[in-house]
Order: sequence, then C-alpha cells, then structure tokens
Amino acid sequence: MQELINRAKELLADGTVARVLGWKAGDLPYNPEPAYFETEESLKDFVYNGFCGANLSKYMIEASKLEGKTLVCLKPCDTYSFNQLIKEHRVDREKAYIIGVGCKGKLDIERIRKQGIKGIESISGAEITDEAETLTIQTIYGEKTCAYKDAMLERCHVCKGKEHKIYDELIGESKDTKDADRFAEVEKIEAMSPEEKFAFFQSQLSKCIRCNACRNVCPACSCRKCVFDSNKFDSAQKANVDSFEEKMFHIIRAFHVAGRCTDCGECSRVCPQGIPLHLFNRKFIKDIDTFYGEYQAGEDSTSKGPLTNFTFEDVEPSIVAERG
Amino acid sequence: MSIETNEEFRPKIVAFCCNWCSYAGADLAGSSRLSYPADVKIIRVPCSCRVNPMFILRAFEKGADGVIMCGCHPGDCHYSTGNYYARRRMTLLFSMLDYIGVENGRTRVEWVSAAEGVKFSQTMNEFVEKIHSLGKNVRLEDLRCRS
Amino acid sequence: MQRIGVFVCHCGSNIAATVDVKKVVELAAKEPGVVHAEDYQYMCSEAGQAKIQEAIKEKKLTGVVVCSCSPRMHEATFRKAAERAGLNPYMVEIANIREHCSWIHKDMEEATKKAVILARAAIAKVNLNAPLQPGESRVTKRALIIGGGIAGIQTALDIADAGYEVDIVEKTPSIGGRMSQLDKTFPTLDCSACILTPKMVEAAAHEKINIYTYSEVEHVSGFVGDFTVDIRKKARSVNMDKCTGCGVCQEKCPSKKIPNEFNRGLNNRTAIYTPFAQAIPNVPVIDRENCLKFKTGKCGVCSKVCQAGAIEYDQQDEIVTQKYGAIVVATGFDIIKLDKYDEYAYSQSKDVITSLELERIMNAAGPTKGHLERLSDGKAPKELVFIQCVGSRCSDDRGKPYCSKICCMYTAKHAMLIRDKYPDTNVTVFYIDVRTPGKNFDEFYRRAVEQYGVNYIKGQVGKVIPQPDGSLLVQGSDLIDNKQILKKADMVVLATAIEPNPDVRKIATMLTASIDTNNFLTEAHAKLRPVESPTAGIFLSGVCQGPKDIPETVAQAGAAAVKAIGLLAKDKLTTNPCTAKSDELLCNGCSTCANVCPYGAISYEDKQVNDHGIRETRRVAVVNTALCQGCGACTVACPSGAMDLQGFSNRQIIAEVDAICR
Amino acid sequence: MRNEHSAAEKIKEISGTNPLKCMKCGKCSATCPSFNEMDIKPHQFVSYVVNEDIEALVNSKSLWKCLSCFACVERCPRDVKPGKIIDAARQLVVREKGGDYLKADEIPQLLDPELPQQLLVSAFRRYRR
Amino acid sequence: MYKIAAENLQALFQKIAADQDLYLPVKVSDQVNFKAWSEDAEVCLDTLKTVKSPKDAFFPQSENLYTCKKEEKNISIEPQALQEKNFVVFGMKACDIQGVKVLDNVFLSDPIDTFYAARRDHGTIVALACHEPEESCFCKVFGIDCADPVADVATWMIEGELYWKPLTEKGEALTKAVAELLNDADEAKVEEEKAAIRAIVEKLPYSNLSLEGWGQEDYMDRFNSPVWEELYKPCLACGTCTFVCPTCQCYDIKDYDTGHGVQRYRCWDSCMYSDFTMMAHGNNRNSQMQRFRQRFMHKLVYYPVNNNGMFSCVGCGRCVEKCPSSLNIVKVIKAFENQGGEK
Repeated sequence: MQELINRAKELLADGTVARVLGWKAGDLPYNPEPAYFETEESLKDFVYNGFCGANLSKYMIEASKLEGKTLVCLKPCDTYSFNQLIKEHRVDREKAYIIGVGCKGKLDIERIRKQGIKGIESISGAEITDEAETLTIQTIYGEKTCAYKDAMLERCHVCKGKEHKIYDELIGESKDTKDADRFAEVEKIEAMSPEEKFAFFQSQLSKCIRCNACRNVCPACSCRKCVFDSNKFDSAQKANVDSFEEKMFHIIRAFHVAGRCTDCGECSRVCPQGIPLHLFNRKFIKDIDTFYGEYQAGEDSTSKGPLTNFTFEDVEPSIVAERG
Repeated sequence: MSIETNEEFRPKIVAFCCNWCSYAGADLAGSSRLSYPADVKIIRVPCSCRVNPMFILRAFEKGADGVIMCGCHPGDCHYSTGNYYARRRMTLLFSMLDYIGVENGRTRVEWVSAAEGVKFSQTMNEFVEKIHSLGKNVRLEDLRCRS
Repeated sequence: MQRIGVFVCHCGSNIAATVDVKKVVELAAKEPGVVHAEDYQYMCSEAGQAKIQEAIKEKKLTGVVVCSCSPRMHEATFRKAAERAGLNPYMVEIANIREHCSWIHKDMEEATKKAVILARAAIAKVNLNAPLQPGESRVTKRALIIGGGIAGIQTALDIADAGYEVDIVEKTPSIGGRMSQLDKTFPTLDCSACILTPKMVEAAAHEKINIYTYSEVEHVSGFVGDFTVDIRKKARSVNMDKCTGCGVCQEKCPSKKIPNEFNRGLNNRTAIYTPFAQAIPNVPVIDRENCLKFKTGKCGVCSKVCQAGAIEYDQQDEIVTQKYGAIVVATGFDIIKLDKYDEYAYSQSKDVITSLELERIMNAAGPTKGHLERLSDGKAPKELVFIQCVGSRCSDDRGKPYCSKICCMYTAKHAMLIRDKYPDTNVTVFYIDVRTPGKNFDEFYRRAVEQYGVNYIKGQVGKVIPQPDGSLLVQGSDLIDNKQILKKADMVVLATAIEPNPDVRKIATMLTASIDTNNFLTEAHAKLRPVESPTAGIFLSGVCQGPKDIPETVAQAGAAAVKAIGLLAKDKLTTNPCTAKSDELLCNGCSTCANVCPYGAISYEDKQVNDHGIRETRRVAVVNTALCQGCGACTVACPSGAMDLQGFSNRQIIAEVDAICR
Repeated sequence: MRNEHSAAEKIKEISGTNPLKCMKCGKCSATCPSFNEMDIKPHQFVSYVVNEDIEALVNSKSLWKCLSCFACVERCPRDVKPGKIIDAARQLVVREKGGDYLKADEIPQLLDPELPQQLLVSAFRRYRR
Repeated sequence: MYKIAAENLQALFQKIAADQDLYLPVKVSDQVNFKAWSEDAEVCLDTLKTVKSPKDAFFPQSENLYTCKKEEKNISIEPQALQEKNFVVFGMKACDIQGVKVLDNVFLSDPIDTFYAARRDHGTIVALACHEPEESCFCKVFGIDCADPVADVATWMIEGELYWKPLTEKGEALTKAVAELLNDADEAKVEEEKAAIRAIVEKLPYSNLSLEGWGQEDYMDRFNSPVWEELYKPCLACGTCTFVCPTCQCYDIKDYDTGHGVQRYRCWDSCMYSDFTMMAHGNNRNSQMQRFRQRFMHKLVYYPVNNNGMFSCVGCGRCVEKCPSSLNIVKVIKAFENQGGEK
C-alpha cells in the first residue's frame, strides 16, 4: 500500500495526474469509502485493504469530465468494467491513469457477521500486504477468528483471474482465489422444476426494497437517466408491491446489461437484502456462452457485443422449450 | 369443476407481427379464411427487431396469458438483419423467463413469411391450444390489474 | 387529449356479416378521446372518404381510427383522405377488423368483441400519435439492371429510350440469357436468335446503355433514389478495346475439353471462349480455372496468336462503384436439377434429356448441328416420348409446387418441329393437363395433334427403364383408357421444372428485397403492384418474379421500366417519416444503436445540451432520416431508451399492449 | 352396415393422407406391378375415399392385390400415397372382422421355423391394431 | 413483571395471532425483516437489526390511497379502507420505537394522516431490549436507552426466558389476553441485564459522538459549507439509507393504470433519487450534492428545529451497515466535528 501511496504522490507531484481516485480509511475497521485525493497531504487517509471492494470504474464516468487526468486504482476485475465503458464511450481513456492494483480477494462484512461475529472493534489480516489466511477480529464480545476465504465476497470465489485487462502500470501481487465454478449456482437453479424456480426467485425478490443500489453501483448501468426513473416510460415505478414489479425491474435490468455485464459482482455486494443478483446476469452470460460462443464482456474495448451481433445459424428461441 | 373453469378460460394472447412478412401472412390467413381463435390480437410493428423485451413483460404484467412474436424468416428480413437481432434477444429473454419459473410455452417466436397464411393460422391454433393447456398466467401478472 | 373519430367499415358484408358494426361504433364511442364514431358501407369509397373528411372538419378531429381491412390495403388511402381534410396523415391508424377478424371468425359475438378490442388498441395508439412530416431525398437519374437476358435487355432499352442512363450487369461473358439458348419460339415458330440478336445489338449500341458483362453485383447500400452499388468486373484477361473478335485464339487454344455451358454440357469448348457466335460483346474471356497458362504457367498460345495483342493475363478483378436511383432485378431462371428423379433415368441414359438440351440439339449451332440424334449412338430416334411436369406441381420436397407455365407450349413446339422435320418419327406426349391460356396457344397445341399427329396421352410416366439394346422402356398410364402403358422409345425428353436463378437469394439479401419460399422475388402487391418489390426503388422484370414465357417477360420488362422511369423522372422523393429519433438528453452516446443499424443511418456528434440546467457537451446519437428505414433495431438496442421510433413509439406500442390486455 | 363417412375418415386417419391433394396425374398407376389384376386402379383409390364409396373399395379385388411395394407412395408427386390408402382400407376390414384374426400371444405356438422372419414382421406391421 | 420460557414463544405467537395480526422478525432467504407471523415462519428474535426497520407496520413502503374505476367515460372513486384490525409488532428495538415517534410528529400533527393514524390506533408495540448492541449502534447519542425500551409492553430475553412488562393500557390488554402463558417474575434479573447492556453501550465506538452544532436555527453556514462537496462524492444516489431508515418519512404519490381504472398509491421516496420532489417546473435540487445535503440537514437540523430538538435520527446504525459506499450519517457528523469551530 505504501508503494501505491508513494507512486500516487509522485504522479501528483509531477503533474501527470490531477487527482487520485482510491479509497479513504473509514471510521470502522471495515468501511473505507471511495474517495478522491487531490493533494499529497490528503493521501494520509488513503487505504487499500481487503474491504476496498468497490469497483472504481464507474466513478471514472464523472472523473472523465474533470480537468486533467485521474489516477484510478483498479483491481483485475475492475479493469473489465473499464474496458466495457471505453467501448461504450462512457469513459475517456486519455483522462485515466490506471494503476492496476493487486488483489487477494475482497472481504464481505456481511459474511463475517453471518458467522455471528458482532461488536467489531478491530480486524487484522485484511491488509493487502498481509499473507494471513485468517482474520483476527477483536470484538466487544471477545476475540474471534475467521478464515480469509470464508469472509470473501462471492465473486472472488469465481474470480476471472489475476490479469489486469487494461492499465498504465501495475503495483502489488494478486492471488488466485477461484475455488468454485462460476455457473454452478445457475446450473442448480436450471435443474429445478418451474415451481421450484419460481418459488426461489419469488422468495429472493420479495425482499427487494427498490433501493436501486444494484443499478446505481453497476458499471454497465451507466445511463444518464434510467428507464425506470423516466416518466417517458410507464415503467417508472417506486412501488414495492411484491407481485410483478420487482421481477420486472430485475429482469429488465439484467436484460439491459446482458452482453455488457462483466460479472463484476457489485450488484450482489451492495444489495442490502443479500439478493444474489449475479444469478440473473450470470444466467445471461451462460446462455450467451452456450448459444453464441464464449464471450467475456470487458475482455477488450473493441469487440462487438453478443446482442449487437448475429450469425445466420444462431439457435432459434424454441431451444428454450426444447432443452426442457 | 376444473374442466368447467377450463372451458370458461379465454386466454389473452398478444401477437407481435412484423409489417413485411408475418403481418402480411396474417392478412393472407384472413383472405384465405383460415381461422384461428379470436383470443389472438395482433400488434403491427415494422420489424421483429422493434419488439422490446419490455413489451413482452408488459403484456404479461397486464394479464396476457401468452405472447408470440412473428417475423420474416431468417435471411428474409425486409431490413436484412432485424430478425437476427430479434432472434438473439428473444432467445435470451425466453431463457430468462424459463429460469425464473415462467412456463416456457407462454412465449414463442415463429417466422412466418407473407406467403404462409396456412402456417400463420396453424401456429396461432397451436399456440392458443398450448396456452389453454397452461391455463391462466399467474406468475407474471400484476395483481393490481385484476382489480 | 386528442379528439378522435372512429370510422367502422362494413366492407359490404365482408365485415358486417360477422362483426356487429353498430356495436363496434357504440363501444368505440365510449373510449377515451373519442368524440365521433360512425359506420359506413364502404369507407374506402369516395363517399366513405368524404364522411371522414367531413368529420375531421366539423368535429375538429385530431386523430382518426378506421376499422376496416388491412392497413396494407388502404392505410395510404385513408391517410391521403385525412390529409386532404387538413389532418396530418400520420394521425390516422387502421384497426384491421377484416383480415384479422371478420374473415377468420364465424361467431358474431366473438368477432364483434375482438373487433372492439382491435379498435380500442388503435384508439389507444392514436391518443399518442404525433403529426409527422416526411423528409426529402435526391434521386440519382441512373438505373441498374441486374441480369442481361431478354428481360434485362428490354427494361434497359425502355429506360434508356426515356433518356436515362442504364447499366446492365450480367454474370456471364455475354448478354442474351436463356433466350439465346432457344432454337425456335412458340407459337410462331420464329427463330429465337433472329429476334433476340437485334435487341442485343441495339442495347450494346445505345448511347445511354452501359453493359458490364462477366460482372456481378458485390454490395448494395443506400435506399430508393440513392443506391450505391459496387460491381465486380471479373478479370476477363482479354482487353475489350483491343480485341477484334477474330476468334483465332479460340481455334488455337489447346484446352478443348471443357464442358460447354451454353450447350448444357452436351459438347466442349476451349478455355478462352465466347459462349456463342452472336455473343455481345464479341470478346472472349479466359476461363482461368481451366486455362493452362493459369493452371501451370506454361502455354500462352492465345497471347502469341492474338494479332491485336489483346490478351492480358495479369488483369485483375475491378470494383466499379456507381450510384443509382432505381434497380431492376432480371435474374431469370434455370431448370431444376434432376438428381431426385431417378425414376426417369436421366443420369443413367444419355438419351433421356431435358427440354433445354433438346433446344440445343435442335439448334443449327448446337452440338449436333441441328440434327435430331441420340446422344448415345448418334442414330436418329424413331420413337420419341415427352414427359410433362417433371418436378413441377410437386408438393413433396423433390420438386416445385408451382406450374412452370412454359412447358406445355414448348413441348407442343418441339413435337411439332420434329414431326415436321422427321415425319417418320413418332412422338408421344405424356401429360397431366395441357395448359394453353394465351393468344393462339390452344390453336397451336391442337395443330400439333391434328396436323402433325402427335400422340397425347393423359397420364404420367412412372418409370423409364434403359434396355440392354439401348432403347428405353417407358412405363406410364393412360387414364382415359384406364390402362397401363409400356412403350419402347429411342429418346425421352423431360419437361423439367424451372426455378429462379440460384443467385437471386444473395442478390435479394443485398437489396433487402423479399423473396418467397420458392425463391421468386415478392411483388409489392400480387395484383396491383406486380412489377415492384416491397422494397422501394427495386423493380422486378421477368422470371425472377414468377414463371413466364417470352412475350410476358417482355411485357413485364416494359412495365418494370415504366415504374423505374416514373421514379427517375422525379427530382426528389419524400421519405418515410416513421424514422428513429434520439432524445439527446437521454442518450449515453454508447454507440450500441449504431452497431445494429443496417443502414449506417446513425452517427455521433459532440453536442452542447442543456439537461435541466446542466449545460455540457455530450456525445449524442443523430439519425440521418434519409437513410433510416424505420426498422427499430436501434430502439431496442438502446439501453437508456433514448432511441425511439416515430409512428411506432415505445409508448404507442405499450398503449396497444395495455388496450389488448385490458 | 358400415358408416361410409366414418369409414372414409378412418382410412384418412390410418393412412395419414389427404386424398384431396391428388391432381390425378396417374403416376401411381403407371408402374403398379399389380395394375392388370386390379379392378379398381391405384389412381382411382382416392376418388373412392373422396366419394366415400368405401363399400366398393373394400370389396374390390385390388384390396388384396396390392403388394405394398410402395412404388406409388415413393413417386406420388402430391404426397397422396395410394398404397397407404389401400393398406388402410385393408386394415379397416381386418379390424372389423373382430375375433377371427390372430392374437399376439397365440403366435409363438404357431411359429414354423421355416417361415421367413421378414414375412412375420411385415404381417405384424400390416395387421397390428 | 412476567416471564415466559423461550420454548413457549411459539404458543405465545399462536395465541396473539389468533385474533390479531402479528408482525415480528422473520428470516426469509437468509435475511431478517419484520413480516407477518405464520406457523412455519422462522422467527429470529436474536437478530439485533432487521434489514428494514419495522416502520412498514405503520407506514408501509407502498399503500393504496384510493382506486378510480373507469366505466365507459364515467369514473367512480373507491376510497381505501382504513386499518380496522388490531395488530401487534413484536420485538421492536428502542431505536425503532423512537423512529415511530419521529413519524408520529409528522403524520399525527395537523393535517393528520388518517392511514397512519388508523394503524397507530390499532397497533400494539412489544419492545425487546437489545441484548448485544453492536459497533454500528449509536442510539445513546440521541438519548435512547436500548436497555430499557418504552412501548406498550417491554421485554427482555435473558437466559432463555422472555421477561414481559406491560407499560400501557394496550400493553395490559395484550398481557391479559396471553396471561395463561405468562408466569410472574421479579425484576432483579432484568435490572442486571439492563446494567450489562448499558455497560456495553458505553464501550461502543460511536457512543460518544457529539451533536454539537446540529439542531440549531442558524444553519446557513453549515448549509453552505464546502464540506458537502467532498462528502457526497462517493454517494451512488441509491435509496438504501432511506429505505432501511426507521425515520425517513418522505413519500411519492403515483398512479397505476390497472387497465380498468387507476390505483392511486403512495410509496416511499428517497431524497437521494434524481426525481425527488420533481415538479412541473423542474427540480429544486438538481445535483446529487444538494440531495445528499438535504438528507442530513433534514435529519440533523430542519427536523429538530421544527420538533423541539428531537433529531430525526435514532442511531440504529442501519445506514452505517448497509451503505454500498460506506457513507453514513456518522461520517457526516464527524466531518463537521473535524471542521472545528464551524457550526
């Protein structure tokens, strides 16, 4: 982390960048927030640890409008989003100085809480430089431990890899964290009966509070004005009626990002109700892979997306009914 | 009892037809007097690629029991490529609906040329029959629409 | 809120017999926005249109819904009527209660209910309609003819005579097409070449006509009035300007074993060749696949013998890009392959031939110099059998479901010519029906029977069995005598079905012109617009649209020319106003729409916008309304919903959905 | 007495053909190997079904003269399949005879080892219920 | 003071639910929220914070106001029935109860919100003391004692027994209805528990947060402070903080076209949303900074100024836990604390 801060200071000092987009230490051990640093002095609050899960690519949409270059710290998975945003002309490559930062898996405070750990005072083992396999957590109710792996975000268990897809320079080592099959959960649902599927999603989506966190954090949901916020479309609803609304919202949202979603997992990370929203996106990704050939959004910044492309031999929609 | 309700069940079916092939195919079915149930109501769109998945979900939300989209045969699109995009969009949408537990017979895509009045009528007959076997759409309907 | 008038048509009894028209009027009147509703016997009649116009003026209507036949039939009629009454034509919507309702439902109550719902959907849509203004686009005064057969030549001549530039693109080395392969024509029996050649010469000499032979259309973009076409001029390897057409190169060419396409492969040609003596241009091409120079690098005989120095081995394909206002498709036909009709022994016996092969055999310039002889042993046949409907009128997947139209007549012609020239040859024709609608056609057929003694047997042949003695045993039935017939023949001629030129599919795709399941190009209207494609600016000439004989082809060629001339005579065209439109405040500038636009109609601009007080420069999509054809692909691709289609807007379609599901 | 209408319908159902598609070309009769022994010719089968004259059809010699070679089925350009029609008519008769045809469980004891297997299979195919 | 053994709670819930609705923390798909009780519901009384606050019981996220029926061109209006059935909210925490008081100030002062009033009239609140407060809690800052909640009935869960103390008439009535399941108990254990809880609260990191400078009339300096410009930046403009908050009371009124008429409903709105208070002329807060500032100025300044110093934050800490960008009201308060002398 110190290397990162030093490099940021250098780049600020020599005028290469006008600001640094990174994370600022929070007031609890686990709540650093995305922040801009414009002076060397302000970098004293800069932090990069296991709780810096936020994907900063989306912040680059606004940062691209600012004067001068912005140094942005991107984890390997964040770089996919950045590529995709370049493809959609939403960020300006020239306005970004990308430092690819190492990642050893990001932590999910909810997973720690789920293990019954509460009253957290401090957490050690979350620093990026730590080699620790275990987190040691001091709480009001005594010292607790938790395996790093068990505290990791779902997305890190199906990590796309250590490689940064776009960067100006790299700082820090990354670690392989993948220990699960990306589509296993999707396949599990696919194997259910229609009744079970419906019950599963009904139960999950009934929790939705329409807070729009999933949408607002999503780098693919970068519309200036979302169709769900626009009075131009009859879809503008804030109701929470536990019938069709939420399903409609989430299906349409997933459809809108289909072929563009890099599976960065931010939606599931931020959902206050713990809805596994990635299951929608990943279903589309899986379908796209099977029907139209493997495709990873954000792999590059130029290729044609699967929904703006076609072949004469594409499968017919009846495949859905045929495969049962 | 259940048989009785089945007889009373008149499904609401929305058919999106592209102007150039399938709407003309429906016209041909009409001028050839090839009947299909009155439950099918056709909405004319310029091309199957004009059909937004949102329209289909909207129809279900508002109580439709089945939605079918017809377009020109692949390769025959009046706009060359429209139905190819539509095909991908609908494949993914249908797959998603299936995934969330909506019976996959409620949606269908059929390519109907302007010369295929017979196919149009046959398709509609089949589709209505299928919807009859599935019964009323309860999984996607917005309950508010019942009041 | 709109002020909508609803007009329900009885269409005589076409609608009124199954739909309670009065009820539709009564219920439509209660829909929101409706201030006027009435019914009439024939809305499309003068009087019906007058009713609409009157109501527009009196009730100050801002929108009109006509419940009648398909909008494909009369939408334009009613829109024009509304325009005459001062209403924007795009404020008129049609509820199709005939083709989609009265004609397919029998129960009055049910049909009426559906008609009301269809009316309701149209009313809901009109409530959201906005007046649209068509734009204008320029017309390039030049026509492209694809195909240089009699259809293409005739169309080209007619257009050129009207004073417009015309280009003909012909795939083969010469114009002339299928007609140049024919020996005589029915029902006059005049020589095909004698009437075709002057036309070819006239086309070649016409100052307004430019002929690209040995060329193919490579790419088409643009739209009516302003097409841009890339034409690939295949390397001929012979300089067109230098060549004198002396023919020495063809005599000296050592590669002489190449099946002669013009003679249907019945004899051979050389690697450098002109397809036939009267070819235009009379400049040979080198068939590079079979030329020794190109295959082995050795030879070069033609170059050595050419006095004019016209041989150019290093010629390259050339792409010519040209703009056109109109395109006429005249791609013609071929006969079907017979590999699925083993029972006729076509592949087993040289003496079973197609009618087109017979044309070449009968032709003085053909493989047998015009002598009727068996290809197996060169003997003159004494018993000749013609089999009709080979591959035509078949509903299985072996043949074509349609009648090829020309076979009955050319078979009568062949039979008559043979009986005339070889009176001791017996001719038997197995037929299902003899179809002779046409001027002097039945008389012609009767002459074959009555004057020339051709034996017509009603019944189909089931099998042709080659015999060890070289003859053919024909098994057929005689339905009139209710007998099975076994007939020995020396030669069998198959009236093989015709099919559109296989290249037409590729061309139709480039032109975005629609084709039917048999690969015939579709007309804009089967009865009223038979020579136009539904795609504006594309016209149809000849057999590419459906089976035709020569006079019909020529007539249609002329008709297509007139339609093209009508287009070229205009300086400007009004464009379809139902185009995509981007809301610059919603646009993300992501380019997704441009990626799916088949017309390249969307570009991006950096534009100063004022978004509720936030002023900034944004990259936003701009639609070129002259290029946009209104398919709507972009509207769905657009993630933010900034792109919408005028006339078929998101809200309009949703309103229809809601109205139907209500 | 057989209901002629329902018998005609039954023939259509069993044969899976639509006799109205026939265009009366006669190709079926052209090569029928049993043509000369038939009183009703293959191309005439369809009209008996269309006219619902099933009584005459099932009492014809043709019913038992058809060899089921299916040449007519293969060659019919209209997919009408006269061979299937006559086969269906035959089945109609066989089915109506009620008890006097073999039951499947009686067959093993009647089997003659000399009997060609193919004949058995073809008999099953033709006379199965 | 009464008590009931934890294993008898199911019987207690059955008893209560027999003649009224019962809402309590229930786990659905891994998350605990207040839900209507049913036999097979997974009740989670040991969950400190439900994801959403229980304010839904009185002020639902969506509720119908009236329905217009369209028949031909006539429109008839069907008013929405007010709450008539009694109900019990079981297991509310002290902070959430204070949240209801914040709502009361808004909805029960003139003009009275009849929908809300009817629910308040028919609702009985059974409070549950916070056995193990967490690091995100800061109710103490607002003078709330989570060890001794004040409601119709107060309860404590101590060593497998629920101690039960009715405090109001409604509470007495409920107690009477379930009397057969309750045993008498003395208060000693409860007092012990209270002391233990209070001791933990003292140790919580936020407990000594200073509200100095907030809740004051002369707030323009604070309003115009440049601090907001920095603070709001990570904000994603989602509504998470609003929708999990027990005190947020803003709502939007919208119409839903049912096809046969229109349902006019209200639903929670969030000041974080771009169309918040959107009017015909436009929006009077058109940047996220302004909307962000509104949220905290309202909770910490405007509301207390108008309500005798009562803050419209109760320190439940939900926003601390749930904000996707780890922003929260504590960070805002601290940011101004660090500004020193500035008000």
